[in-house]
Amino acid sequence: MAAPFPRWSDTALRVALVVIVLFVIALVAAPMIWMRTIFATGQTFEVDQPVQFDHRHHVGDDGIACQYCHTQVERSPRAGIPATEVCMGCHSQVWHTSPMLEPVRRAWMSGSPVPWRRVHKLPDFVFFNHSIHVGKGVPCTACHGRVDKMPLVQKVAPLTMGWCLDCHRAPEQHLVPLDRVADPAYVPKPGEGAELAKAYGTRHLTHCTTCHR
Amino acid sequence: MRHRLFSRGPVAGLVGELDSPDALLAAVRALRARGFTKLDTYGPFPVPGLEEALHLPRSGLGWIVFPIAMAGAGAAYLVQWWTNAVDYPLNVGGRPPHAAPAFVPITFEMGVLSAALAALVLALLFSGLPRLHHPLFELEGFERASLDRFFVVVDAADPAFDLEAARAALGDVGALRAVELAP
Amino acid sequence: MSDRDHDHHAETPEFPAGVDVAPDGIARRTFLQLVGASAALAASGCAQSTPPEMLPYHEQPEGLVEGVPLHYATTLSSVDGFGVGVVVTTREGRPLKVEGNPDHPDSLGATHAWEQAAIWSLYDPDRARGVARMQGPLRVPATWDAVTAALTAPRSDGGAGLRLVMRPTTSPLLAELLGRALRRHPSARVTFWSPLAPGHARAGARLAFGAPLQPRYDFGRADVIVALDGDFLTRGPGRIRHQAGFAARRRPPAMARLYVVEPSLTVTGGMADHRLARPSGQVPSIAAELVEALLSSSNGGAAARGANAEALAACARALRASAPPDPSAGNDPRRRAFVAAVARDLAAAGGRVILYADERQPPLVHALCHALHAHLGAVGETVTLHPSPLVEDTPAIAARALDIKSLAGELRGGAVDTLLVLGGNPAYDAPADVGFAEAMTHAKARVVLSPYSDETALASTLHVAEAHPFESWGDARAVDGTVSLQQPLLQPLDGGHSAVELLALLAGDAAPRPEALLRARHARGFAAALQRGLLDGTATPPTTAAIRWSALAATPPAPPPVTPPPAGLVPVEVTLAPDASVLDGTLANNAWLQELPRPFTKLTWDNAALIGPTTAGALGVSTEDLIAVTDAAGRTVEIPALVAPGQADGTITIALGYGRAVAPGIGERTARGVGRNAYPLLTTTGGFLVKHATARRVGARHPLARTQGHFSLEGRAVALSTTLSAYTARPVVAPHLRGPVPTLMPDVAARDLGGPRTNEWAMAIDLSTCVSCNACTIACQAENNTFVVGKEGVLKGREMHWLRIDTYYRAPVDTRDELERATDEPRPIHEPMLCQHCEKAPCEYVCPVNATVHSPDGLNEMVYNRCVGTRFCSNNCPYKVRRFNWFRWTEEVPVNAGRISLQQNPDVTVRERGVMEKCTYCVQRIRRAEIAARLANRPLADLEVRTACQQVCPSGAITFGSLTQKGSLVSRAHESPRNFSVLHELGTRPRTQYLARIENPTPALPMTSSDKGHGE
Amino acid sequence: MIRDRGEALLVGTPSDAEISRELIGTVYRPRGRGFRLLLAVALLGTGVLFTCITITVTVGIGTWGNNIPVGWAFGIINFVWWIGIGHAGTFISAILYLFEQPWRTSINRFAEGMTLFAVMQAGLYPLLHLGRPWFAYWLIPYPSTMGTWPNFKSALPWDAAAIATYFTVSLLFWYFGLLPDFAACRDQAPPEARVRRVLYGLLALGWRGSAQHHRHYRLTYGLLAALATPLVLSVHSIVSTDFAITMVPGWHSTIFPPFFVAGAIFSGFAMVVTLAVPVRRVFGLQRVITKRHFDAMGKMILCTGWIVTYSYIVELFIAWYSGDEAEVYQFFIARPFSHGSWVWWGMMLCNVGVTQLFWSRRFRTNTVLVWFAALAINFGMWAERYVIIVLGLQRDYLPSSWGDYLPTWVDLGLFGGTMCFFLLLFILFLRYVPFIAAWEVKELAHELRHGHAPTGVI
Repeated sequence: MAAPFPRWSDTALRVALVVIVLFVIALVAAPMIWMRTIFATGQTFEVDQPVQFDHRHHVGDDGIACQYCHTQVERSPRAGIPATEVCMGCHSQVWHTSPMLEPVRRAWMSGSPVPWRRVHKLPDFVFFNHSIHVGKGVPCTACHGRVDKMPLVQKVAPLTMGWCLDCHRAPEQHLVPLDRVADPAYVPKPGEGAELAKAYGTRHLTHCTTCHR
Repeated sequence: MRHRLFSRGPVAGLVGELDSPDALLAAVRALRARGFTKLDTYGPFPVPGLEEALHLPRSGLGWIVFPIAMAGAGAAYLVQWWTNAVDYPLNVGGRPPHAAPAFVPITFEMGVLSAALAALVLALLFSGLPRLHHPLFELEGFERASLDRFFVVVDAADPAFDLEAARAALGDVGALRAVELAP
Repeated sequence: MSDRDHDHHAETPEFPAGVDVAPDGIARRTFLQLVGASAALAASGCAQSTPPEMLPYHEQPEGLVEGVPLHYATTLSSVDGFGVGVVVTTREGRPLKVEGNPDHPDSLGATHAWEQAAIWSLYDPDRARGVARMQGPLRVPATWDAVTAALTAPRSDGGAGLRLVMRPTTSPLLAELLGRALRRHPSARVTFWSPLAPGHARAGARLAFGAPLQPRYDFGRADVIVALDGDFLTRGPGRIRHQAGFAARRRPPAMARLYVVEPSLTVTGGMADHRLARPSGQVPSIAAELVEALLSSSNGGAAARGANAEALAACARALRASAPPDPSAGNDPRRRAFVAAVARDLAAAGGRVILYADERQPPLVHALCHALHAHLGAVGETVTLHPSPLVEDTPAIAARALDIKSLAGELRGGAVDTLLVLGGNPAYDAPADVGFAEAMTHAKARVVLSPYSDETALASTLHVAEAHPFESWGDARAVDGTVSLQQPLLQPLDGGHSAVELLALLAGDAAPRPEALLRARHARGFAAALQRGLLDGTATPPTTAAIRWSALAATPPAPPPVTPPPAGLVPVEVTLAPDASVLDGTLANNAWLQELPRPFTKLTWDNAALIGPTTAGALGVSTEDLIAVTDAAGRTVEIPALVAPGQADGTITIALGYGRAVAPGIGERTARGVGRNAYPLLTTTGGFLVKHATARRVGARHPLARTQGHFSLEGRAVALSTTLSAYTARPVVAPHLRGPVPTLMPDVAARDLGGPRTNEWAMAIDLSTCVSCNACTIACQAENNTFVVGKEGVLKGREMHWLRIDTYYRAPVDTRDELERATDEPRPIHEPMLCQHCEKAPCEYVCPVNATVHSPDGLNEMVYNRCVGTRFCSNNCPYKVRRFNWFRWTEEVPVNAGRISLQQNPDVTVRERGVMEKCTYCVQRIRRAEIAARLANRPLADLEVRTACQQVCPSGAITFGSLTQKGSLVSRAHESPRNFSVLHELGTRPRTQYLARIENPTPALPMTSSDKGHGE
Repeated sequence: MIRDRGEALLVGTPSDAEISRELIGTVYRPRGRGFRLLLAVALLGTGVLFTCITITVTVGIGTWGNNIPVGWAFGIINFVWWIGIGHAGTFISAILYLFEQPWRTSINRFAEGMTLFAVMQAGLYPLLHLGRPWFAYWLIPYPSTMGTWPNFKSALPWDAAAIATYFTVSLLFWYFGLLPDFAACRDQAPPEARVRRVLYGLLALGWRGSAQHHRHYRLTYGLLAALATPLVLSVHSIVSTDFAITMVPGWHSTIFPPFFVAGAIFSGFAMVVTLAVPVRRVFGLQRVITKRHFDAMGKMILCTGWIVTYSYIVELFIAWYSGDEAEVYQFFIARPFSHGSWVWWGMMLCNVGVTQLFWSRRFRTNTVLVWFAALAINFGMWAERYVIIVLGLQRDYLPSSWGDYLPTWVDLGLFGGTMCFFLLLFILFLRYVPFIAAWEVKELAHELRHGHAPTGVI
C-alpha cells in the first residue's frame, strides 16, 4: 500500500498548526483591544447637534463661565442642559436674527424643547454626582477636556470604570482650587494637588456603592 | 532529536522484518553484537527489554516538565495575589485580601495543567512528531508495523555499516525479509 | 440632564435593554407634558449608535433642581373619612414616595401601609379615564359638559328625586359644598356609606353622651389597655397615633399592660400580654362580667363604689340580655380568671386606662366603654372627647341624611330619578339585604364618581373618573379636628375629577375651580398651610360631656332568635373583617398591597376563611380546602380554609374586599379573580358579625400563596422575648447572643481597605414595639423599586420584598403539622428580617466575581451590574434575605411594566433579570446625605440619614445610624441590655441587631410555660 | 487459556493479528440497524437538551424550579453527579496504571471516553445555572476596562479551574493513549476507506511505533498518569468545597472532600459497569472483557461504597455530637422526614443496601445482576447530591424562611437531555474510535505469554 501522506504534507501540517494557534490567540485578544479603541468608547467623535452650538466661541472667545448656562452643576448631581430661556436670555438681544439660531427661537415660541444630542452617557447603574466633584476641586476639564477648544462637544475621556478608578485612586493629580474649577486654561502647579487634597479632605473612594446603588 | 534516515551512499539503510517481539529482540542483540549502533526498531507495542538491548538512554523529558509545572503554579499564585490583594483590594466578608489558603487550589490546578500540556508537547517534539510523511511508509508491508509485525532498521549512517553483514545477521535471526532502503 | 429618569431604554454592554423598564410612550408623554417636563420625550432615546436626546426645560421650574427631590405636604383621607397628613417626595415632577407629616397629629411623621401604597394607585394603569356614558359595560367617552349639564340643571322638584351617596368624610370643604347643594335642592337627601364607617362607635357615643362625640385616645398615658374585640393599632381614626403611643409604653421599664379579647388574631391581639380567644358574640357578656367584677368590691376596690355603680350594673345586665346565652360562660375558668385580673388592674390603674371596642361590637359595648372611662376617671387622663369631625354629624346635614337601606327602598319605589354616587362602591360593598346594585338601576340618571370602572361605575349611566388625592385639591380633619390640606402634585393622569368639583356643580357653580374654593374656605393662613400641610389652630378643644346614665340603664334590645342549624352542618360564628391590605376592597387593585403578606397568615393575593384547629377538625378540613359558609338566611360563600392559630373555637373570620366582579377588558385587572367575595354575608342587621352560620367541606382545594410556611421557632433562639419581671431581675437578656465571637481569622476592619473610616452604619430593631403593621415592607418596596411577582411567584417562593416580617408562635408546638401547631394562645412574636449587613458576611466570600463586598462604612454592598447570578450568596445567607430576579419581571408580571415605572426611584438601579438583590440600608439616602454634608464641610448628624423602613414605622421600632457617632441612638440601642444578634453563634457579626421583646403579664394570671423562655 | 490469579484477563491466546481485527477492525465495520436506532434516540434527546437550554437562556432561571431558599437544585445536582461519573475513567487509566493493575488494560480506553463525555455534560450546568450566563467569562482574571477581578476566595473559580484542568488533562491522556491505535487504524484501512485513512493518519500524527517513540511515549504516559492521579482526587475535593466552605446545615463539613471523592469513584465504576455490560455483549468482547474485570470492579464498588456509608455514619454522629440545633434538625428530621425525604430513603437503599450485594463473588461476576445493581447505584449517587443540596437548603437556620422545592419540566428536560447527549457522544466514540486499547492488549498478551508481570514505568 502507498504511503498515506505525500512529502509536502508535513510542511502543510506545520503551517496549519501555526495558523490555528494564531487564530485562537486573536480570538481572545481582539475583543480586549477593541474595547479600548475610540470606536468602542466613542471618544473624539463630534456629535451633530440641532443647533451648531460652539463652545469654542462661548467659552473661549466670550469667556462665559460653565456655570452661567450649566447653572445647577454645583447643587445637582447633573450639570443640567440650560433651559431654552437661558439661550434666549442673550439671543433675544444678540444674534436674534441669525438663521443659525432659528431652532432655538422656534423652540422658544412653540415651547417644545430643542432636541440636543447626548455626548457623555453613563450606564443607568452608574450614579455620577457633579456637585460633589466640582465642589471638591475636580475641574470640568478633568472629564470633559478643553471644551473651550471644541467647535462641537466631543467625548475626550473613555468614561470606562477603569478610567474612573484611576482618578478615584489618585485624585491629587487633577485637583484645582475651587475658584478655578470652571477655568479650562488653568494648569495646577506641581504639588498643588496634594495640598488641595489635604485642604478639601479628598477621599479615595473605590468601594462599589460610591457609584453603584 | 529526530533520527535521520538519509545518508550519502547507495542505500539509506537496511530494513529487516520479523514476526515476533522475541525475534526482534534477538535481531537487535545480534546486530549490536556485530557492532551496529545506529539501530531503530518498529512494532505495534513497546517490547520489554528492547530499550536496554538498543542501549537507549532514559528519556530526560521529566527534567524539563518539572520547572514548567512550578512556573505555571507560581504564575497562578501571583495572579491571584496581585488581583485580589494588590491591584484592587476589597473587603470580602472580612477576610484578608491575601488569603493564601484560598489561593492553593487554583495554584495546584494550574501547575498540573501546565505540566500536562508541556509533557505532551515535548514528547511529540522529542519523538519528531507530528511527521505525516516518512520514507519507511513507502516500504511495502510496513503498515503491519502497527499490527503484528516488527521491523529493525540498520542506518547506513552507521560507521560500522556493512550491507552484507547486516543482511547476514538478519538472516541468522530468521528475519522474514531484509529490504534495502533507497536513499 | 441625565436621562436616567427619562430614558428608560439605555442600552449598555453590562445591562442590555430591559434592565430598566420601558414605559409605554403614550402614557408617559401625555403625563409629562401635563406636568410640564416635556423631557419625557427622551424615552425615544435608544441605542448607543444614535446618541439619545436630551430635552431641556422651556423655563426652569421654580425651585426645581434636577436630581434633587422636592417635598410637598398634602393629605390622604382614610376609608373612614379621617385625614392623615403626608409629605410626598417628587423628582422632576413625578411623585415617588409618601412619608408621614411630622406636624400632623394623626401621622406624627409615620404612615401605615395604605398611605405608602397610595403612590401605586396613582400610577395604576387600570384607572378609568375622563368622563364616559355607560352603555352596559361599554364606556363611551363623553365630555365634562355632559356632567355639568346633568348636575347644574335646575330641578323643578326641588331635588325630591335627587339622592346622593358619599363616603364618610371630614372635609370642611365638602361639608360646605354639600350644604350649599342641599340648600339648592331642599328635598334632596344624602346617604353616607362605607362598610368601614364607624357606625356602632358613633351610635355608642350617642347612647352614652346623646351626641356622636369622637373619643381621642392617648395610649402613651394608659397603664392598662383592654381591647374588647377592638384592633386599635391598625383600625379606626387615629390608628397611627395609637400605635406610636402604644409603642412608647411597650419599652421597659414603664410598660403598659394590654388585655385583648377577640375571635381571631389581630395586630393588636398579637401584642397582648394576655389574650382571650373568644367569639365576638361572647364579648358583650364578657364586658358585662367585667363590669360586675369591677363592681364587686373584692377586686373593684374604690371603683366598686362611686355614684354610677348602679347605672353601670344596669348597663351590664342590659348587655347580658342583648347577648345570646352562651353556655360556656359558666364553665370557663380561663375566662373568669382573665376577667377578674382585668378588673383588678383597671381598678388599680387610677384612671390611666383605655377600653376599646370595634365595629363588630354593638353600640351598647361602645357606650359601656365610655361609661367605664368616665367611671374610672380616664376622661381627660387617657381619653378626650371631641365633637365628631364627620360631615354627617353636622346637624344641618344629619337632618338630611338617609341610611342606605331606606335609600334602596326609595330607589325601588321609583321615587328617585337622579342618583349621584360620589366615591365608594356601594354596588359591591353594600349589605346583602340592601341589594343596592339592583336598586340603583331604578334611577333614570345615575352619575357615578369612582377611580375605576368598578361595579358601581358599570351600573351607572354617566361615569366620571375620580382623580387621585395627589391630583386634586381638598382637605380633611384629624381626630382632634385639625384641618390639613390636600394639594395636587400633578395634573390628573387620566383626566379625573374630584367630589369637590361635582358637589360644586350640584351647588350651581357652573365652572368650579377647586383651588379657589379651597382657598376661599380656608382664607386665613392658606399659603402657610400649603407649606406645613395643616392649618394651625383648627384643632377643636375637648368637650366635657357627661354620660347619660339613665339612658344607658334603659331596657336592652331583644336578643336575636337562635335557630338550630340543620343536621350535618357545623354551626359557626362568622366574623367579617376589613382585609389587612385591601380594606373594604377600595384598594383591591393595588398590586403592592395584594402582595403584602397579611399579618400572621402571611397570605398574599387571596383571602381565606381563618378557622381554629378544633373547628377545622370538626369540619374535617385543613388549610387550602374549600369550605362553604352559609348564613341563617341561606346566603353562601365558598372560600378556602386557612387553619389559623389563635382563632377562637367555633368561629370563622373572613376578610372583606375580594372577589371583585369587574367586567374583563376594563376595570380592575389586578383585582379580578383574586379571592372570594364575603359581602353576601354582610347584612344591615348583623353587621360584621354573622351569628348562627354553618360551614361544610366542599371537597375542592385552592392553593394559597403564603410567604411563610413554618411558624415554630423550633427551640432556636432567633426571636427572643421575656417578661418585665424577669427582665428587671436579670437585665441582660441574652449574654450568650451578643458581644465578640472567637475567631481564627485576623480582623480585617472595613477601613483597612478602600478608604478611611467615616461611619459604621448599623440598625437596631425593637421586637417589643414591632406590631407587624407591614408599613416598612411597602415603604421599602416604594423606595427601592422592588417588583411584584404575582400569586404564581409567591407560590414558587420568589417574592422580592427586601424586608419581610417573620412571625413565630412561641407557644410550645409540634414542628410538623400546621393543624397541631395552632393553639388557643399561640403567643406570636414578630421579627422584621432584612439584610443584616454582617461584618463577616457569609454571602461575600462565596461570590466568584466580587459582586457583593463590604464598604468601608460597614455596608454589605450588592453590585447588580457585576452580578452573574450564581445564587451562591443566597444559599450561604443564614438569614435568607437575598432576592433573585428569576425573570425579567416586567415581562413575566406585566403590572410591573408601563406607567408604574414612572414611580421608580431614579436613585436606585432597576434590577435586570438574573441578578441578586437585597436590602442596601437605603444606601442612596446615605450617599445623598454624605454628599450634602461634605459639600457643606460638616459631619453627618445622627438621624440625618433615615432608612425608608425607619422613617415610616409608627412604632419607631427601627433605629438606624452610625456606631462611630458617639451617643447616636443606634449605638445606644446596641448597648442596650435587651440587645442581641440573630444567629450570633455563627460569627457573622450582624450590624442589624435586635432588642428582645419584653412583655408585661400580670402575676394574677398563670404564666404559660414559655413566658420565662428566651423564645425558648 | 492464560490465567492471572484465577479469573482470566484474556480468554484464549489471541494473536496480535486477531486482536487487531477484533479491536481495531470495529471502526471499519458497516453500521448496523441497532446503531442507527440508538443514534436517532440520542439525537432526539440532544434536541430536547438544546431546546431546554434555549428556553433557560432566553426566558430565565425562573423556568427552573429553584427558589429562595433553594437557590441551587437540579443544575448543581446534575453537575456534581456527572463530574462524579467522570472520575472512574481517569482513576482506572491513571491510578490503576501506576499500581500496575493488569485488569485495567481492556477497559481503560472507553472508561476514559466516558470520563470526557461525562465531564462535558457536567460542564454545561455551571454555565446554565447562572442568572446571566453571557457574563460567565467574568470568572476568568483578564484585564478588563472595568478594572475588576474575580474573587479567588470563592470556591467557584476553584471549580472552574479544576474542571477545566481535569477535562484538558483527561483529554490529553486519552488522546495520547490513542496515538498507536490511530496509527493502527490508518494502517489497517481497507482500500475503499481512503478518506478515513487520511483522517486517522492525521490523528496518528505519523506514529510509527519506533523504539525512539516508545522511549518518550512510555515516560510521558507515566508522567500524565502521575499528574492525573492527584487530579482525580483534587477535582471532587474542590467541587465538594462548593458546599464545605459554606455554613448551610449539612454542607458545612470537613469530611466532604474524601467523602465526595469516594462517592465519585463509586458512581464512576457503577457507570463503567453500566456501559461495559452492553458493549461487551454487542461487540462480543467476552474474550477481552472477562468476568475477572467485573470481579475487580465489583470489589472497587464495594470498597468505595463502604467509604460512602462510613461518611453517612460520621455525618450523623458529628451532627448529633455538635449539638448544633440546625445540624441536628437537618440530619435527624429534615432529611428523613421533611418534603422530598423519599429521596433520602432511596439514597440509603441504593448506596448502602445494594452495595452489600457485592460481597458475593458469584454476584460480582454475574453481569446481568451487576448491571442492575450499577443502575441502582447511579440513582443512589444522584439522590445523594439531591439530599445534600436540596434538602440542605430547604431547612436551614431561620424556620421562617424554610421552603420546599419541586423541579419543572425544563429541569427534567435538561437532565434527560444531557443523558442523551452523553449517549450520542459515546456511541459515536464506540463507532469511530478504537474503544479498547489494542496495543496495550497486545502488550498484555505478550507479557502473559511470557508470564512476567506487566511493566509499569516508574
